[in-house]
Amino acid sequence: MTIIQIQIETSPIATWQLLDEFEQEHLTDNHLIGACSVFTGKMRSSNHNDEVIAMTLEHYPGMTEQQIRTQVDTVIAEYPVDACLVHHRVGEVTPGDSLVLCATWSAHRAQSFRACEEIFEALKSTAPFWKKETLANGDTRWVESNTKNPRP
Amino acid sequence: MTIIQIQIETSPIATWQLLDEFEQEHLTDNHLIGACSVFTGKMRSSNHNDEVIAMTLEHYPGMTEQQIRTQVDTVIAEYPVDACLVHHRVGEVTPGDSLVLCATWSAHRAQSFRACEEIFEALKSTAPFWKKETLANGDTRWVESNTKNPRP
Amino acid sequence: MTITIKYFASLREAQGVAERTFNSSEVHTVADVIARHELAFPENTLISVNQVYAYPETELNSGDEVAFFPPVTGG
Amino acid sequence: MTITIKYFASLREAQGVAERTFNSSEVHTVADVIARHELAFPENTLISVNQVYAYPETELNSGDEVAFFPPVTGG
Repeated sequence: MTIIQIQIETSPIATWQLLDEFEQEHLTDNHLIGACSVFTGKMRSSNHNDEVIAMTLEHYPGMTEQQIRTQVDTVIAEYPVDACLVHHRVGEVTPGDSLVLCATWSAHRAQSFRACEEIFEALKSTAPFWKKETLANGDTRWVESNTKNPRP
Repeated sequence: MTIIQIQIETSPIATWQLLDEFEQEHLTDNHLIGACSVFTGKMRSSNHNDEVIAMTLEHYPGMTEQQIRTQVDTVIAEYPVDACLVHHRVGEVTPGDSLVLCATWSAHRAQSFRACEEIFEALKSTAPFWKKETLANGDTRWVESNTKNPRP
Repeated sequence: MTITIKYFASLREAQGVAERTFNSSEVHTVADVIARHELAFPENTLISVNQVYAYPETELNSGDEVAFFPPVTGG
Repeated sequence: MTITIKYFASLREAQGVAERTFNSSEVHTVADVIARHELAFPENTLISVNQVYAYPETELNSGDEVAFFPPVTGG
């Protein structure tokens, strides 16, 4: 039974503390876990050669969690993991802030690595989040992408 | 200039605390970092279907650090990263203990992911560490592998 | 037939509202809902019905929640 | 010519010592050092000279540190 925690939050993501607490709470007694892979994304102060001073992350409450969960379920069916933790920030952020955390635990490294990467890529291409940047001159703009409606 | 820290230690690896401290010390002002990838390996209580109750990690002091550094340099020449942290435990360990930590920071996720994975694989196949397991019945045995002498 | 419609990000800004309700017996699919918008959606617009990705041909039932939004940019 | 020889892991156990010193004018390569061992090394033995991976044909200088060890199992 995989332990899955998915959380969307407006408060800062304390990445390393969250991971520490999650392991303490759920995994200390599981000595069959041999590997943990983590990916974190942070806000950069530069995008398309412009200085970015702030960003607003909008999402679709409800669908976001559901969509991430669907993706996690699909990925771990192929790369079984013992635990999966996904946190995503929304609201107002500034450069250096953590935006996303994806972590997976498994018996051996191949699954945890592949699962972590695939879950993150799936989140990035299908979870309903949108970024609006504020540039140094005060202008705002939506970050654009070419993600498509994922046909089942 | 990439910040590189490589450490071999006999005391427990406090993974998340180490990462927190490393970021605080070296990376808080770098707002061009958009991604961090981490891989950690822990001791499992099972190997080849036998219960393992303890393990001794031996290494070749000096060569180990040098070999890991050579591998890190080779990998980051291909996948540039801003920072790389590698910790490896040696000595006596028990199930659940962290054995190795490999983390990379970069502007975008592709480099940090690939660099982290490649550095870890290179460490695993070339760094001079050896594991000796103690089984539940008290027997000890060397863990075997087929790693080869890396021809330049 | 009552349909709740939601818009996100640039589409919300373009529509000027975050949500509206359609009451009509002539709406059967997402395409019917799209046709009732004065402002055309960009070609790359994504669609969901009841918070699951959907398509213009997706059939609707009364009470459904339909959302329109631009390509996603999370992570 | 003085060569320091180190053994690790199962090779250290097999040799019964962790380190020994060779003093000989007839040692020119790693292969010469190997030939002077009574106990044959396993076929998959790895070699380093001055803490860098090396090979039987690697030439030696006085003061070099030669190591023999089994395939590695870190990580």
